[in-house]
Amino acid sequence: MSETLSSPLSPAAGDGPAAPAPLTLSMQGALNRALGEVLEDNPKALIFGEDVGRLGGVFRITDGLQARFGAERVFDTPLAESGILGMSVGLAMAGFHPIPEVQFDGFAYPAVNQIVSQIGRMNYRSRGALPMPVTLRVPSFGGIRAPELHGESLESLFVHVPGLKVVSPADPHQAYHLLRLAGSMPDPVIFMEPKARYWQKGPVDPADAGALEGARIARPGRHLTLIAWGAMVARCLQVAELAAEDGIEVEVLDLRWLSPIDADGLAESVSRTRRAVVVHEAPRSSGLGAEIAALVTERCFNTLKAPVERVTGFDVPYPSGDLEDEYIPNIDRILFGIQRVLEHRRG
Amino acid sequence: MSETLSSPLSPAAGDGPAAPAPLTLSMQGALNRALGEVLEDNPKALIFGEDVGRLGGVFRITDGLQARFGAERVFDTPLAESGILGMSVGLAMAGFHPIPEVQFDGFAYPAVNQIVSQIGRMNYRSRGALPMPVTLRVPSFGGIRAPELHGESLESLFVHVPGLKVVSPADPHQAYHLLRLAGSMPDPVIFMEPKARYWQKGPVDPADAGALEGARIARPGRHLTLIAWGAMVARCLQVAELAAEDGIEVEVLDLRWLSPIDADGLAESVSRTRRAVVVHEAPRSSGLGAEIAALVTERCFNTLKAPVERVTGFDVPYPSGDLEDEYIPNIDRILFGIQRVLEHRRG
Amino acid sequence: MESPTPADPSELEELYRLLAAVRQLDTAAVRWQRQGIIPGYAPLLGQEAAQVGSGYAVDPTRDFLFPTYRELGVARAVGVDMVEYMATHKATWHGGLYNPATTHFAPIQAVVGGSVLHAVGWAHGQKLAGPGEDGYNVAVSYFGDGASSQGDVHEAMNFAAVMKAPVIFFVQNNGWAISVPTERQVAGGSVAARAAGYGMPSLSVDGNDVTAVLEATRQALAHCRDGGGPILIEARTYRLGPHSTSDDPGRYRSLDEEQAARRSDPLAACEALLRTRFGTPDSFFAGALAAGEAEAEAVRQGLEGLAPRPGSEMFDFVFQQPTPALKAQAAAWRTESEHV
Amino acid sequence: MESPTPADPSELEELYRLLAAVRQLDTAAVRWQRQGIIPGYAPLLGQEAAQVGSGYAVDPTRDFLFPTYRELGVARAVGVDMVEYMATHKATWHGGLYNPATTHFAPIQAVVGGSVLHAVGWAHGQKLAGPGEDGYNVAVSYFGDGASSQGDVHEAMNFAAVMKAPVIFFVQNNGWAISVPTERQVAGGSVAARAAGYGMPSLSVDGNDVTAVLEATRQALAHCRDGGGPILIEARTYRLGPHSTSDDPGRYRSLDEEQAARRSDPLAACEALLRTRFGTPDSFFAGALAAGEAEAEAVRQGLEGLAPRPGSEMFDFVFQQPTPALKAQAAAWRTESEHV
Ligand SMILES: Cc1ncc(C[n+]2csc(CCOP(=O)(O)OP(=O)(O)O)c2C)c(N)n1
Ligand SMILES: Cc1ncc(C[n+]2csc(CCOP(=O)(O)OP(=O)(O)O)c2C)c(N)n1
Ligand SMILES: [Mg+2]
Ligand SMILES: [Mg+2]
Repeated sequence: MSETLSSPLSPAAGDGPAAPAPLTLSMQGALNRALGEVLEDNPKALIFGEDVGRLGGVFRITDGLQARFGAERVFDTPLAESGILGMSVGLAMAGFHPIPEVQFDGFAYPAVNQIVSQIGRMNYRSRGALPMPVTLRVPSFGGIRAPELHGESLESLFVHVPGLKVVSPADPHQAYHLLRLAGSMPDPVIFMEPKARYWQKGPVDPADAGALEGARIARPGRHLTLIAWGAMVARCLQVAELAAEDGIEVEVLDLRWLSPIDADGLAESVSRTRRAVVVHEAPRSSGLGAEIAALVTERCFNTLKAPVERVTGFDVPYPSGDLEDEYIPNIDRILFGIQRVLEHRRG
Repeated sequence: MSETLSSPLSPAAGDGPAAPAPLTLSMQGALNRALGEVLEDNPKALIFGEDVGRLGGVFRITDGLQARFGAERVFDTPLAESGILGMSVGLAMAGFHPIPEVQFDGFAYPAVNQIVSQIGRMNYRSRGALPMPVTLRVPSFGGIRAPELHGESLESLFVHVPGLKVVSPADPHQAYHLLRLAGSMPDPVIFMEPKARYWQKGPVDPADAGALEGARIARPGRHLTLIAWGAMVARCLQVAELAAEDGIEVEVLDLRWLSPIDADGLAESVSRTRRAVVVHEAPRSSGLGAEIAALVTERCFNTLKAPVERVTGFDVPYPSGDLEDEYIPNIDRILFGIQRVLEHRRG
Repeated sequence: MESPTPADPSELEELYRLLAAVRQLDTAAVRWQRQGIIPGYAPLLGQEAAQVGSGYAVDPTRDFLFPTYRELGVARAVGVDMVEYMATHKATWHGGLYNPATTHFAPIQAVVGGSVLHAVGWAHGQKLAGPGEDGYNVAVSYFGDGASSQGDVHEAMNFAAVMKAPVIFFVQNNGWAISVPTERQVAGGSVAARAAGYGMPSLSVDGNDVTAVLEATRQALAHCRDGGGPILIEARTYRLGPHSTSDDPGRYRSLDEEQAARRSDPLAACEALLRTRFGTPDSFFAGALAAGEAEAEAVRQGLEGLAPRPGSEMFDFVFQQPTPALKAQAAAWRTESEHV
Repeated sequence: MESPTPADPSELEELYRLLAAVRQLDTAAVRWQRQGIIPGYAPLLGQEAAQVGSGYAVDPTRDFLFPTYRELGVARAVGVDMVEYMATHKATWHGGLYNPATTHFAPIQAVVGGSVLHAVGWAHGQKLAGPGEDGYNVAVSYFGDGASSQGDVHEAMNFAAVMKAPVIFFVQNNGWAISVPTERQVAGGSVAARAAGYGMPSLSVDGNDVTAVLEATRQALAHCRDGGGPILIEARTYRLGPHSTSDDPGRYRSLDEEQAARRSDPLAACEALLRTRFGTPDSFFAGALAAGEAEAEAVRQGLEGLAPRPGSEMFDFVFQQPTPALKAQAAAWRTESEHV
C-alpha cells in the first residue's frame, strides 16, 4: 500500500502520532474544544469577559476552561464591554493573545470605540510595532427568542472597519477549525458565532481542516448561487433541498470570511450559475448583502442573468420573539427571492 | 402685472411679510443661522455638547447662540459623548428637542451604544409613546489635515441602524434648509456636516428652499450619473466640468438623504444615463457605495451599460494629512472610474 | 441608615400587601416559564423590599422611573399593568406593552446601565422646566452592582452632579451580576462610596427592610425636590433566585450561602415588624398572600390570552414619520409572509 | 503633598535642563505652526513640571507610558526622539514615527480617554507575568481633567482596582478642557477624590513644582512595584497657552486669569529653588535655555527635512498578514495615483 493512499484516519498510517478520530460535537462543544487547544498551544493566550470563568459563559463556550487552565488565564472581568476590549489592547501590547468574549452581539455597541479606534488601528498607528492579535468572540445573530439586543447582526459594521478581519462559522467542523485558526492569527479577528446553532450537532474532524481560507461551497449546484453565512447557511441548505425537488439546482456558498470577502470565490461560483441570491439576518440597507451584490455585479456583470437578489432582515429593530420568524429570512422569502431571479427577463 | 408673475423677492409683491433677500454665506454661517431659527421657532429646542456654549464650538457653528438664547438652551456638557447622547434620550422623553453636537466624527464611536440601542430604538420600543426628535450634528469626513479620528465617514454605520434618518448637505443653501428641516423633525436625524466645506461661501435663499426630500440633481447630464454627498459633491461637479471638455455630459446627483435613500431618484437618473459611478470618502468595503450600487442595479439592471463603479476611500484607516490626498477620491481617480464605465463592453 | 418604626399600621400593611403581591407574581412567573407560558424571566426573589419600598415612595404622576429588566416589584408598586409588563417576558414586545409616557415607567431596559443617562437627561429637563410648587419632579434610575461598572453610569453621575439634576440613583446591590460577586465587580466594595467623589450625597440602606428603604427614598426625594441635585441610594440585598430562568447558580455559589441569605427574607422581616409592633393577626398575612396569588392567577390568564402582535407593527413604530422605503418593505413583507 | 528639598543639586539641575529643553521645544513648536512648518500643535506651556517630574521618575526600559496628544514633555523626559515625536503634528503619521515597542511610549493618542484602559491591560499583563526582582513593571496613564468625564476612565479605574494592576493614573488637571473649566467638568472638583470610591490611594500634588511631582511619582511607582495595585496622582497645574494652535482662549477666559496663573511658572519655581538652596549661578540657567534652543533648532531642521511617507504605507501597516483584497487596492492605487 503506498503511503499517499493510506487513510489519514488510520492509526497505522505513517509514523506520526495517531490522528484523532472524527467526532460528533455540537458547535458549543466544538468551540469549547478549540479554545482549550488554543490555550494549550499558546501559553500567552488568555480568555476573559463577563461570566466566562466559573460559569463557563452563559452559553458554556468556555465551560471547564478556568478549572483546566487556572483563573489567571481564564477570568471574569467587571461588567463593562469597553473595559474588556480596551484592556485587550494593553494585554496585546504586553505580548499576550487576548480572546475576549462579549456576552451578546448587542453588547458590542458599548465597545465600538475601542474596537474601531483602537484595536483596528493600533498596528497601523504603530507602523507594525504593536500588533493586535485579539480574537473577539461575539455570540451573534438572532433566532433564540431572546430579550432585546440579544439578536443583533453586526457584520456590516465590523466589515467596514479597516484593520479588522471577520469570520463566522456555519457548523461545528467549521467552528472548530476557524476558531483554532483565528486564535493563532496575529491580527484582530471578530469571530461571530451563530448562537442559534450552538446546540446543533455535526461531525468534526480535528485532523482534517480542509481549506480554511475564503468561502466554501456547502452544496454544489448549477442554476443559482445562494450566498449566506452563520445560521443562514443551514437554512439555505434546506431551501436548496426544497428547490431541488423542483429541479432547481442551487449552489450554497458559505461565505465564512466576511472580511476580507472571497471575491474570487464568489465570482467563480456566480460566473458558473449566472444568478445569485444573498441571504442575511441584518437589516437590508447597507447590510453586507449590498457589498456582496456590488462585488458580484462588478465581477460578473456580463454573465449575470438577473440582478443579485437580497433576502434580508428589514430596516427595523430586531423584534421580540413573537415576531422574529417574521423578521429573519424564512424559507418562503428565500424561495420568493430565488423565483424572482430565475424569472427575471433581460429587457 | 399678474400676481403670479411678481417677483417673490420684491417687497411690494403680495401682502405677506417681506421675503428675505438671498444671501451669500459660508456653510458655517448658514448652519449657524439655521440653528438660531430652529431655537427661535421651537422653545423646546436645546443645543448642547462639548464647547458649543461660550466658545461657539470648535468650528463656530454655534457661535453667538449662547449669548442670544441663554446658557439654559445652549450649554456645554462634560467631555463624554455617550453622556451627551444618553442625556438626549431623557431630554426627549421630557418633551425637549435636543440638538447635540459631537465635536468630530470619530468621537461618535463612544456614543454608538446610545445612538444605536437607545435613540434609534426608543420610539419603536415604546410603540410610539416616546418619540426621539434628536438632531445629532456631526462634523464629518476628511480633507482638513486634522489629527487622527478627526476625518471619519460614518454614514454606512448610521444608515444600517434602524430608526435613524441620515442627511448630509453639500453647499450652504442645502445646509441651511436641511438643518432647519432636520431640526423640526419628530424622528432622530444624524446631520453629517462636511467640515472641509465649512468655509466655502455660496448663495443661500432663505425664502426658497426648493424641494428638500430625496436626492437633488446638482448638474444635469446625459452620459453618466455621478453620485455623491457631502464634500464629494463639489469635487464631482469639478469632474463633470472637466469631462464636459471631452464632450462627456456627466449628471451629478447630490444624494442628500443617506437614509432613507431616494431609490426612485437614483433609478430615474440612471435609467436615463445608463451608467453610474458612486463616490465616497469612506472605506470601500461595506461603504454606502455598495448599497447604492446594489439599489441602482436592482432597479436599472436591464438598462445599465456597465456595472456601477465605486470610487472610494481604501480599506485602510483614514491617514494623516500628508497622505489624505492619496486616500480621498481625487479628480484623477474619479475620471478613471468614469472611463472604466464608459469603456465597459457587454461580453 | 436606621429603620424607623411607623406610628400606625396602615402604611406598613399596605407595604406588606404589595410585598406579598410581588412575591406571588414573581414566583408565579418562574412557574410560568417552567410551564412554557413565557420563554424567560429574571426573578427578583429577595429584592421585594428594595423595589416596593422605593417604588411606593415615588409619585408616578410627576416623577419618572427608569427600570432594568428585574423591576417587576417597582412596576407593581407604581401601578403598571402586570400583563402589559410581563409582555416583554412573553416575547410579545421588547420593553413591554404598557405606555411609558402615561405610566412614567420607562420601557424595560435590556442593556445593563443603558438607561441611567436617560434618567439624568429627564431630570435635567425638569431643572430646565423649573420647580413646581412642591419642588422638582424627580427621576429614579434603577440599576445593579454589576451595572455600576459601566462607563455610562459614571458619565451619568458626573453629568447629574455637575448639572445638579434631580435624580436618584437607586442601586440594588444584590451581591451578584450573574456569576460575578460584588467583591470582584465593585472595587472598594460599595457603590455608595463612589458618590462622594462626585460631591454627591449617598444613603446606604438595608435593602431587605422595606420601611428603611421607604424612608431613605423619601429623604432622597425631598433632597431632589429641594434642588439639592442628585443623590445615590445603595440598597444592600441579595438575589435569592437564579439570575434568570436559564441560569444555574449552583455553578458559582454554594447552597450554604443561599441558605444564609434566606434568613433575611424581606417579607418575613415586614411580617415580624407588623406582628411585634402592631400585633397584626395571621389572617392578615394569609389574606395578603392569597390576594397576591389571585392576582398572579389573573395575570396568568391575561398572559395566556395575549396574542402575538401583528407583524406589521415591526414597521409601524420605527418612526413617527414612516419612510417610503420602509412602507415598501412592509408591503413586500405582507405579500411574502402574510400571502396577501 | 509637600515639596521635598533635595540634598545635592545634580538631580535638580538635570530636572531644570529638562524643563528648559521642553519649554524651548514647546514654544518653538507654536512658532513652527505659525511659520507653516507644521499644521497644528497642542502646547503644554505651564505643564512642564508635571510632565518632566513624572517622566523623569519612570524607568522606560521596564515601565510603559501612555500619553495623550499633549505629552511632549514626558516624551522628551524618557528619551523619545523629538523629530519622530513631532511627526504626528507635522501630519506625517498619526501617532508619531517613533517605535512605541522599543521606547515604551505608546503612540500619541487622539481620543480623549482612549488609552487609559490600554494602560490597565498592559499593567494586568505585568501582574500575570509576575514581579521581577525589583517588583512589578508599571504602566503610567496620562490624561486630563476633561478626560476624567469619559466612561472609559471609570471602567479603567474599576478594572485596575479590582485586579490590583500596577498602574499610575497620572491626571494633569490643567484647569481647562478646551473652553470648559474644571468646575463645570469634574463634579466634586477633584479627580483625586474619585480614587477613594475604588478603594485606591491617591496623591494630590502641586503640578508646577517639579520636585513634588517627582517625589509623588516615585512614591506611586514604589506602591505599584510592591504589588499595592493602582494609584492616582492629580497634578494641579494650568494650561497657560491655547488648547491648540487653532484655539482662541480669549473667547472663554480672561487675561487676568491667565496672568495670575503665569505667576506659578514651573521653570521659575525650579530656578528659584536652585538659586536659594544651592546658589546656582545665572550662567547655568542661561546655558540650559540655550541648550534647549539649540535642540529645538535641530528638531526644526529634522522636521523640515521630514519627507511625506510613501502612500503605499497606507496599505502596508493595516495588518500583520495583509489580505489579497488590500493588496489589490494598493495595486489600483499605484496605477491610478502614482501612474505606475
Ligand atoms: C451592556 C450589557 N452587557 C451585558 C449584558 C448581559 N447581562 C444581563 S444582566 C447582567 C448582570 C447584571 O448585573 P447587575 O447589574 O448586578 O444586575 P442584576 O442582574 O444583579 O439585577 C449581564 C452581564 C447586558 N444585558 N448588557
Ligand atoms: C473622545 C473625544 N472627544 C472629544 C475630543 C475633542 N477634544 C480634544 S482635546 C479635548 C479636551 C480635553 O481636555 P483634557 O482632558 O482636560 O485635556 P487637556 O486638553 O486639557 O490637556 C477635546 C474635547 C477628542 N479628542 N476625543
Ligand atoms: Mg446584581
Ligand atoms: Mg485639561
